[in-house]
Amino acid sequence: MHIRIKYLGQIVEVTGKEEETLEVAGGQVSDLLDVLNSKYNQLKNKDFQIAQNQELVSLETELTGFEIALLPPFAGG
Amino acid sequence: MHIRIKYLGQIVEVTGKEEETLEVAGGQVSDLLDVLNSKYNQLKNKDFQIAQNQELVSLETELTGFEIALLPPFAGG
Amino acid sequence: MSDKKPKNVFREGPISSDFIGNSIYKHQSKTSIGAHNIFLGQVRADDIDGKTVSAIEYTAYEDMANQKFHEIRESAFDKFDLTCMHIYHSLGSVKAGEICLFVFVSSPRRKVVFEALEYIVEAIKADVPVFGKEIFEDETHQWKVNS
Amino acid sequence: MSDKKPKNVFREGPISSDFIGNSIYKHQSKTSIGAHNIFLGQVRADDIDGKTVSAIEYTAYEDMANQKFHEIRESAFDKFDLTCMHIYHSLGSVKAGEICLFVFVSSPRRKVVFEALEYIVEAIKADVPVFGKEIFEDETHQWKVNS
Repeated sequence: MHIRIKYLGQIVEVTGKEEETLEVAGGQVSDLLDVLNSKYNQLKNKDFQIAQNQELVSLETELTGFEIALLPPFAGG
Repeated sequence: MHIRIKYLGQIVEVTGKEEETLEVAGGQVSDLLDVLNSKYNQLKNKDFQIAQNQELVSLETELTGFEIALLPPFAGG
Repeated sequence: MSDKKPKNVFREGPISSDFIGNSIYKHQSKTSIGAHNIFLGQVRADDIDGKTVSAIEYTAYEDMANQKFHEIRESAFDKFDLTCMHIYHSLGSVKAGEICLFVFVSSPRRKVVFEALEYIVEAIKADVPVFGKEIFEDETHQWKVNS
Repeated sequence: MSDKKPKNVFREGPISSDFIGNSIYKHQSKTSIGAHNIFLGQVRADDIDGKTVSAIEYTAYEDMANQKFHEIRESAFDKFDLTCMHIYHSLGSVKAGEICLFVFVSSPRRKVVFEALEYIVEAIKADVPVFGKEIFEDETHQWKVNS
Protein backbone atom coordinates (compact mmCIF):
# COMPACT_ATOMS: atom_id res chain seq x y z
CA MET A 1 0.00 0.00 0.00
CA HIS A 2 1.31 3.45 -0.96
CA ILE A 3 1.03 5.96 1.86
CA ARG A 4 1.85 9.65 1.46
CA ILE A 5 3.20 10.95 4.74
CA LYS A 6 3.14 14.64 5.63
CA TYR A 7 5.34 16.15 8.32
CA LEU A 8 4.20 19.40 9.86
CA GLY A 9 5.71 22.13 12.04
CA GLN A 10 8.59 21.01 14.22
CA ILE A 11 8.36 17.41 12.95
CA VAL A 12 10.04 18.68 9.77
CA GLU A 13 13.13 19.47 11.88
CA VAL A 14 13.40 15.76 12.72
CA THR A 15 12.64 14.30 9.30
CA GLY A 16 14.34 16.97 7.20
CA LYS A 17 11.48 16.83 4.71
CA GLU A 18 7.85 17.91 4.46
CA GLU A 19 6.55 14.76 2.85
CA GLU A 20 7.42 11.40 1.39
CA THR A 21 5.69 8.29 0.08
CA LEU A 22 6.24 4.91 1.72
CA GLU A 23 5.20 1.42 0.64
CA VAL A 24 3.82 -0.54 3.61
CA ALA A 25 2.16 -3.94 4.01
CA GLY A 26 -0.90 -2.56 5.84
CA GLY A 27 -1.73 -3.17 9.51
CA GLN A 28 -2.33 -0.46 12.09
CA VAL A 29 -1.16 3.13 12.41
CA SER A 30 1.27 1.86 15.08
CA ASP A 31 2.97 -0.37 12.49
CA LEU A 32 3.67 2.62 10.29
CA LEU A 33 4.88 4.56 13.31
CA ASP A 34 7.40 1.78 14.09
CA VAL A 35 8.81 2.20 10.60
CA LEU A 36 9.06 5.97 11.03
CA ASN A 37 10.63 5.70 14.49
CA SER A 38 13.40 3.49 13.17
CA LYS A 39 13.96 5.78 10.20
CA TYR A 40 14.00 9.03 12.28
CA ASN A 41 15.42 8.31 15.68
CA GLN A 42 14.55 11.71 17.19
CA LEU A 43 10.87 11.23 16.38
CA LYS A 44 10.12 9.40 19.61
CA ASN A 45 11.08 12.51 21.60
CA LYS A 46 8.46 14.60 19.83
CA ASP A 47 4.88 15.21 20.84
CA PHE A 48 2.42 14.73 17.96
CA GLN A 49 -0.99 13.45 16.93
CA ILE A 50 -1.63 11.43 13.79
CA ALA A 51 -4.22 12.14 11.12
CA GLN A 52 -5.25 9.64 8.45
CA ASN A 53 -6.98 11.21 5.46
CA GLN A 54 -7.36 14.39 7.50
CA GLU A 55 -9.05 12.88 10.54
CA LEU A 56 -7.25 12.32 13.84
CA VAL A 57 -6.75 8.59 14.51
CA SER A 58 -5.38 6.39 17.30
CA LEU A 59 -2.45 3.99 17.09
CA GLU A 60 -4.90 1.08 16.80
CA THR A 61 -6.67 2.45 13.73
CA GLU A 62 -6.28 0.29 10.62
CA LEU A 63 -4.20 1.83 7.87
CA THR A 64 -6.39 2.55 4.86
CA GLY A 65 -3.83 4.21 2.67
CA PHE A 66 -3.74 7.61 0.94
CA GLU A 67 -2.45 10.18 3.45
CA ILE A 68 -1.01 10.16 6.96
CA ALA A 69 0.09 13.39 8.69
CA LEU A 70 2.18 13.87 11.83
CA LEU A 71 0.78 16.91 13.66
CA PRO A 72 2.69 18.53 16.53
CA PRO A 73 0.77 20.69 19.07
CA PHE A 74 -1.57 23.21 17.45
CA ALA A 75 -0.73 26.89 17.69
CA GLY A 76 -3.39 28.69 15.68
CA GLY A 77 -4.54 32.20 16.49
CA MET B 1 -33.86 75.81 47.66
CA HIS B 2 -33.24 76.20 43.92
CA ILE B 3 -33.39 72.90 42.04
CA ARG B 4 -32.49 72.56 38.38
CA ILE B 5 -34.62 69.82 36.87
CA LYS B 6 -33.60 68.00 33.69
CA TYR B 7 -36.05 66.04 31.56
CA LEU B 8 -34.61 63.33 29.33
CA GLY B 9 -35.81 61.22 26.41
CA GLN B 10 -39.56 60.70 26.23
CA ILE B 11 -40.14 62.72 29.45
CA VAL B 12 -39.54 65.81 27.30
CA GLU B 13 -42.70 64.91 25.36
CA VAL B 14 -44.70 65.29 28.59
CA THR B 15 -43.05 68.42 29.96
CA GLY B 16 -42.46 70.17 26.64
CA LYS B 17 -39.05 71.35 27.87
CA GLU B 18 -35.62 69.91 28.56
CA GLU B 19 -35.01 71.71 31.82
CA GLU B 20 -36.32 74.25 34.26
CA THR B 21 -35.45 75.60 37.70
CA LEU B 22 -37.92 75.30 40.59
CA GLU B 23 -37.89 76.80 44.06
CA VAL B 24 -38.89 74.20 46.67
CA ALA B 25 -39.00 74.15 50.47
CA GLY B 26 -36.84 70.99 50.76
CA GLY B 27 -38.07 67.62 51.99
CA GLN B 28 -37.78 64.38 50.08
CA VAL B 29 -37.55 63.55 46.40
CA SER B 30 -41.20 62.42 46.62
CA ASP B 31 -42.21 65.97 47.61
CA LEU B 32 -40.64 67.36 44.47
CA LEU B 33 -42.28 64.63 42.44
CA ASP B 34 -45.69 65.64 43.83
CA VAL B 35 -45.07 69.15 42.54
CA LEU B 36 -44.08 67.83 39.11
CA ASN B 37 -47.03 65.43 38.91
CA SER B 38 -49.48 68.25 39.50
CA LYS B 39 -47.69 70.46 36.99
CA TYR B 40 -47.49 67.76 34.25
CA ASN B 41 -50.49 65.48 34.51
CA GLN B 42 -49.20 62.90 32.00
CA LEU B 43 -46.04 62.34 34.04
CA LYS B 44 -47.63 59.70 36.29
CA ASN B 45 -48.13 57.45 33.23
CA LYS B 46 -44.44 57.45 32.44
CA ASP B 47 -41.77 55.03 33.63
CA PHE B 48 -38.65 56.80 34.93
CA GLN B 49 -35.91 56.79 37.55
CA ILE B 50 -34.72 59.88 39.36
CA ALA B 51 -31.13 61.05 39.71
CA GLN B 52 -30.00 63.71 42.18
CA ASN B 53 -26.64 65.26 41.33
CA GLN B 54 -26.09 62.44 38.83
CA GLU B 55 -26.69 59.53 41.20
CA LEU B 56 -29.88 57.45 41.15
CA VAL B 57 -31.96 58.07 44.27
CA SER B 58 -35.17 56.73 45.83
CA LEU B 59 -38.33 58.66 46.62
CA GLU B 60 -37.31 58.80 50.28
CA THR B 61 -33.95 60.48 49.62
CA GLU B 62 -33.63 63.97 51.11
CA LEU B 63 -33.48 66.76 48.56
CA THR B 64 -30.06 68.40 48.68
CA GLY B 65 -30.51 70.85 45.85
CA PHE B 66 -28.51 71.46 42.70
CA GLU B 67 -29.74 69.03 40.02
CA ILE B 68 -32.53 66.47 39.66
CA ALA B 69 -33.01 64.48 36.45
CA LEU B 70 -35.96 62.34 35.31
CA LEU B 71 -34.54 59.38 33.40
CA PRO B 72 -36.79 57.10 31.33
CA PRO B 73 -35.62 53.54 30.50
CA PHE B 74 -32.05 53.39 29.20
CA ALA B 75 -31.46 52.47 25.58
CA GLY B 76 -27.71 52.75 25.06
CA GLY B 77 -25.83 50.65 22.53
CA MET C 1 -12.84 54.78 42.26
CA SER C 2 -10.28 57.08 40.70
CA ASP C 3 -9.78 60.80 40.61
CA LYS C 4 -9.06 60.80 36.90
CA LYS C 5 -11.50 63.00 35.02
CA PRO C 6 -14.07 61.13 32.91
CA LYS C 7 -13.41 61.24 29.17
CA ASN C 8 -16.14 62.18 26.73
CA VAL C 9 -17.31 58.88 25.27
CA PHE C 10 -19.84 60.47 22.93
CA ARG C 11 -19.40 61.14 19.23
CA GLU C 12 -21.85 63.05 17.07
CA GLY C 13 -23.49 60.72 14.53
CA PRO C 14 -22.49 57.17 13.54
CA ILE C 15 -19.11 55.58 14.25
CA SER C 16 -17.42 54.87 10.93
CA SER C 17 -15.68 51.64 9.93
CA ASP C 18 -12.62 53.79 9.09
CA PHE C 19 -12.50 55.06 12.66
CA ILE C 20 -12.65 51.47 13.93
CA GLY C 21 -9.99 50.26 11.48
CA ASN C 22 -7.73 53.12 12.47
CA SER C 23 -8.23 52.37 16.15
CA ILE C 24 -7.16 48.76 15.51
CA TYR C 25 -4.13 50.01 13.57
CA LYS C 26 -3.00 52.20 16.47
CA HIS C 27 -2.77 49.13 18.73
CA GLN C 28 -0.18 47.41 16.56
CA SER C 29 2.61 49.24 18.37
CA LYS C 30 1.50 47.65 21.68
CA THR C 31 3.33 44.36 21.37
CA SER C 32 2.34 42.99 24.78
CA ILE C 33 -1.20 42.55 23.42
CA GLY C 34 -2.15 39.04 22.26
CA ALA C 35 -5.92 39.38 21.97
CA HIS C 36 -8.39 42.10 21.06
CA ASN C 37 -12.15 41.83 21.39
CA ILE C 38 -14.48 44.36 19.80
CA PHE C 39 -18.21 44.85 20.24
CA LEU C 40 -20.16 46.92 17.75
CA GLY C 41 -23.78 47.89 18.21
CA GLN C 42 -25.51 48.48 14.87
CA VAL C 43 -28.95 50.04 14.37
CA ARG C 44 -31.44 47.43 13.17
CA ALA C 45 -34.16 48.19 10.63
CA ASP C 46 -36.70 46.50 12.91
CA ASP C 47 -40.17 45.93 11.61
CA ILE C 48 -42.71 47.01 14.26
CA ASP C 49 -46.42 46.73 13.45
CA GLY C 50 -45.71 47.03 9.76
CA LYS C 51 -43.42 50.06 10.07
CA THR C 52 -39.67 49.90 9.61
CA VAL C 53 -37.11 51.68 11.79
CA SER C 54 -34.99 53.94 9.59
CA ALA C 55 -32.80 55.55 12.28
CA ILE C 56 -32.34 56.01 16.02
CA GLU C 57 -31.84 59.47 17.48
CA TYR C 58 -29.70 59.20 20.58
CA THR C 59 -29.70 61.65 23.46
CA ALA C 60 -28.04 61.30 26.86
CA TYR C 61 -27.85 62.82 30.29
CA GLU C 62 -24.30 63.51 29.26
CA ASP C 63 -22.41 64.34 32.44
CA MET C 64 -23.90 61.42 34.36
CA ALA C 65 -23.42 59.14 31.35
CA ASN C 66 -19.73 60.01 31.04
CA GLN C 67 -19.35 59.49 34.79
CA LYS C 68 -20.99 56.05 34.47
CA PHE C 69 -18.78 55.13 31.50
CA HIS C 70 -15.81 56.18 33.63
CA GLU C 71 -16.93 53.99 36.54
CA ILE C 72 -17.47 51.03 34.20
CA ARG C 73 -14.00 51.59 32.79
CA GLU C 74 -12.32 51.76 36.21
CA SER C 75 -14.22 48.74 37.43
CA ALA C 76 -13.25 46.70 34.36
CA PHE C 77 -9.56 47.61 34.80
CA ASP C 78 -9.84 46.50 38.45
CA LYS C 79 -11.46 43.16 37.60
CA PHE C 80 -9.57 42.17 34.45
CA ASP C 81 -5.93 42.24 33.30
CA LEU C 82 -6.54 44.64 30.42
CA THR C 83 -3.88 46.48 28.44
CA CYS C 84 -6.36 48.97 27.01
CA MET C 85 -10.04 49.73 26.74
CA HIS C 86 -11.92 52.20 24.54
CA ILE C 87 -15.62 53.04 24.48
CA TYR C 88 -17.42 55.29 21.99
CA HIS C 89 -21.17 55.93 21.79
CA SER C 90 -23.09 57.96 19.23
CA LEU C 91 -25.35 60.93 19.91
CA GLY C 92 -27.81 62.31 17.37
CA SER C 93 -29.08 60.40 14.38
CA VAL C 94 -27.70 56.97 13.44
CA LYS C 95 -29.33 55.30 10.44
CA ALA C 96 -30.22 51.61 10.19
CA GLY C 97 -27.02 49.69 9.36
CA GLU C 98 -24.78 52.30 10.98
CA ILE C 99 -22.78 51.75 14.16
CA CYS C 100 -23.77 53.47 17.43
CA LEU C 101 -21.54 51.70 19.98
CA PHE C 102 -17.88 50.66 19.74
CA VAL C 103 -16.24 48.89 22.68
CA PHE C 104 -12.64 47.71 22.27
CA VAL C 105 -10.64 45.74 24.87
CA SER C 106 -7.13 44.32 24.61
CA SER C 107 -5.08 42.02 26.83
CA PRO C 108 -2.09 39.71 26.64
CA ARG C 109 -4.50 36.73 26.89
CA ARG C 110 -7.76 35.84 25.19
CA LYS C 111 -9.84 34.54 28.15
CA VAL C 112 -9.64 37.99 29.73
CA VAL C 113 -10.98 39.90 26.73
CA PHE C 114 -14.08 37.71 26.39
CA GLU C 115 -15.07 38.19 30.02
CA ALA C 116 -14.20 41.87 30.09
CA LEU C 117 -16.05 42.80 26.90
CA GLU C 118 -19.31 41.16 27.93
CA TYR C 119 -19.08 42.74 31.40
CA ILE C 120 -18.56 46.20 29.90
CA VAL C 121 -21.31 45.95 27.28
CA GLU C 122 -23.88 44.66 29.81
CA ALA C 123 -22.95 47.46 32.24
CA ILE C 124 -23.33 50.07 29.49
CA LYS C 125 -26.79 48.75 28.58
CA ALA C 126 -27.92 48.68 32.23
CA ASP C 127 -26.30 51.71 33.86
CA VAL C 128 -25.71 54.50 31.37
CA PRO C 129 -28.46 57.11 30.86
CA VAL C 130 -28.68 57.11 27.07
CA PHE C 131 -32.05 57.37 25.32
CA GLY C 132 -33.02 56.27 21.83
CA LYS C 133 -35.90 57.46 19.69
CA GLU C 134 -36.62 54.94 16.94
CA ILE C 135 -37.67 56.88 13.86
CA PHE C 136 -39.88 55.04 11.37
CA GLU C 137 -39.87 55.62 7.64
CA ASP C 138 -43.15 57.57 7.92
CA GLU C 139 -41.45 59.89 10.48
CA THR C 140 -43.49 58.64 13.44
CA HIS C 141 -41.42 57.31 16.32
CA GLN C 142 -41.29 55.13 19.42
CA TRP C 143 -38.84 55.07 22.33
CA LYS C 144 -36.34 52.22 22.48
CA VAL C 145 -35.93 50.25 25.74
CA ASN C 146 -32.96 47.94 26.36
CA SER C 147 -33.81 44.30 27.03
CA MET D 1 -22.47 18.51 8.46
CA SER D 2 -22.96 20.19 5.14
CA ASP D 3 -21.91 19.38 1.63
CA LYS D 4 -20.77 22.95 0.99
CA LYS D 5 -17.14 23.08 0.01
CA PRO D 6 -14.81 24.50 2.67
CA LYS D 7 -13.60 28.03 1.96
CA ASN D 8 -9.94 28.93 2.17
CA VAL D 9 -9.56 30.68 5.52
CA PHE D 10 -5.85 31.38 5.06
CA ARG D 11 -4.26 34.64 3.97
CA GLU D 12 -0.57 35.10 3.23
CA GLY D 13 1.02 37.38 5.84
CA PRO D 14 -0.65 39.60 8.44
CA ILE D 15 -4.31 40.68 8.35
CA SER D 16 -4.41 44.46 7.94
CA SER D 17 -6.57 46.88 9.90
CA ASP D 18 -7.84 48.18 6.53
CA PHE D 19 -9.09 44.72 5.65
CA ILE D 20 -10.91 44.53 8.99
CA GLY D 21 -12.38 48.04 8.64
CA ASN D 22 -13.58 47.21 5.15
CA SER D 23 -15.14 43.97 6.34
CA ILE D 24 -17.08 45.94 8.99
CA TYR D 25 -18.14 48.45 6.33
CA LYS D 26 -19.56 45.71 4.11
CA HIS D 27 -21.93 44.66 6.91
CA GLN D 28 -23.67 48.01 7.07
CA SER D 29 -26.06 46.97 4.32
CA LYS D 30 -27.28 44.06 6.48
CA THR D 31 -29.85 45.91 8.53
CA SER D 32 -31.14 42.91 10.47
CA ILE D 33 -27.83 42.90 12.39
CA GLY D 34 -27.86 44.54 15.83
CA ALA D 35 -24.55 43.30 17.24
CA HIS D 36 -21.13 42.42 15.89
CA ASN D 37 -18.36 40.78 17.89
CA ILE D 38 -14.81 40.61 16.58
CA PHE D 39 -11.84 38.67 17.92
CA LEU D 40 -8.34 39.58 16.78
CA GLY D 41 -5.26 37.54 17.62
CA GLN D 42 -2.13 39.71 17.61
CA VAL D 43 1.46 38.42 17.77
CA ARG D 44 3.04 39.26 21.14
CA ALA D 45 6.70 40.29 21.52
CA ASP D 46 7.05 37.78 24.37
CA ASP D 47 10.23 37.77 26.37
CA ILE D 48 11.45 34.19 26.80
CA ASP D 49 14.71 33.58 28.71
CA GLY D 50 15.95 37.04 27.80
CA LYS D 51 15.10 36.79 24.10
CA THR D 52 12.24 38.64 22.45
CA VAL D 53 9.83 37.19 19.88
CA SER D 54 10.00 39.32 16.72
CA ALA D 55 7.61 37.31 14.52
CA ILE D 56 5.69 34.06 14.20
CA GLU D 57 5.94 31.98 11.03
CA TYR D 58 2.68 30.12 10.54
CA THR D 59 2.28 26.90 8.60
CA ALA D 60 -0.73 24.61 8.45
CA TYR D 61 -1.89 21.21 7.29
CA GLU D 62 -4.02 23.26 4.95
CA ASP D 63 -6.68 20.92 3.61
CA MET D 64 -7.46 19.47 7.02
CA ALA D 65 -7.32 22.95 8.58
CA ASN D 66 -9.84 24.36 6.09
CA GLN D 67 -12.05 21.32 6.68
CA LYS D 68 -11.88 21.94 10.46
CA PHE D 69 -12.65 25.65 10.00
CA HIS D 70 -15.61 24.58 7.89
CA GLU D 71 -16.88 22.18 10.58
CA ILE D 72 -16.50 24.89 13.24
CA ARG D 73 -18.41 27.29 11.03
CA GLU D 74 -21.27 24.83 10.39
CA SER D 75 -21.44 23.88 14.04
CA ALA D 76 -21.59 27.54 15.13
CA PHE D 77 -24.42 28.27 12.66
CA ASP D 78 -26.28 25.24 14.08
CA LYS D 79 -25.84 26.33 17.70
CA PHE D 80 -26.31 30.09 17.44
CA ASP D 81 -28.68 32.44 15.62
CA LEU D 82 -25.97 34.12 13.56
CA THR D 83 -26.51 36.35 10.55
CA CYS D 84 -22.91 36.01 9.37
CA MET D 85 -19.53 34.65 10.36
CA HIS D 86 -16.09 35.22 8.88
CA ILE D 87 -12.77 33.64 9.82
CA TYR D 88 -9.34 34.55 8.46
CA HIS D 89 -5.97 33.15 9.59
CA SER D 90 -2.49 34.12 8.48
CA LEU D 91 0.13 31.86 6.95
CA GLY D 92 3.80 32.81 6.67
CA SER D 93 5.49 35.51 8.69
CA VAL D 94 3.48 37.79 11.00
CA LYS D 95 5.54 40.31 12.98
CA ALA D 96 4.99 41.21 16.63
CA GLY D 97 2.08 43.66 16.80
CA GLU D 98 0.50 42.37 13.60
CA ILE D 99 -2.77 40.44 13.42
CA CYS D 100 -2.82 36.71 12.61
CA LEU D 101 -6.45 35.76 13.36
CA PHE D 102 -9.67 37.64 12.59
CA VAL D 103 -13.01 36.14 13.64
CA PHE D 104 -16.15 38.19 12.99
CA VAL D 105 -19.70 37.18 14.03
CA SER D 106 -22.94 39.13 13.64
CA SER D 107 -26.47 38.58 14.91
CA PRO D 108 -29.67 40.49 15.55
CA ARG D 109 -28.95 40.21 19.33
CA ARG D 110 -25.87 40.71 21.47
CA LYS D 111 -26.05 37.68 23.81
CA VAL D 112 -25.65 35.40 20.82
CA VAL D 113 -22.49 37.02 19.49
CA PHE D 114 -20.65 36.76 22.82
CA GLU D 115 -21.34 33.04 23.15
CA ALA D 116 -20.68 32.28 19.51
CA LEU D 117 -17.39 34.16 19.27
CA GLU D 118 -15.85 32.47 22.31
CA TYR D 119 -17.04 29.07 21.09
CA ILE D 120 -15.47 29.61 17.67
CA VAL D 121 -12.14 30.97 18.93
CA GLU D 122 -11.72 28.13 21.46
CA ALA D 123 -12.52 25.57 18.76
CA ILE D 124 -9.98 27.12 16.41
CA LYS D 125 -7.27 26.99 19.08
CA ALA D 126 -8.08 23.36 19.97
CA ASP D 127 -8.97 21.69 16.69
CA VAL D 128 -7.25 23.34 13.74
CA PRO D 129 -3.81 22.06 12.66
CA VAL D 130 -1.90 25.33 12.46
CA PHE D 131 1.70 25.57 13.63
CA GLY D 132 3.67 28.59 14.77
CA LYS D 133 7.42 29.06 14.86
CA GLU D 134 8.31 31.93 17.20
CA ILE D 135 11.30 33.72 15.72
CA PHE D 136 13.54 35.61 18.17
CA GLU D 137 15.45 38.76 17.34
CA ASP D 138 18.70 36.72 17.14
CA GLU D 139 17.02 34.46 14.54
CA THR D 140 16.83 31.44 16.82
CA HIS D 141 13.33 30.03 17.27
CA GLN D 142 11.00 27.93 19.38
CA TRP D 143 7.68 26.29 18.55
CA LYS D 144 4.54 27.88 19.91
CA VAL D 145 1.98 25.70 21.74
CA ASN D 146 -1.57 26.88 22.48
CA SER D 147 -2.55 26.97 26.14
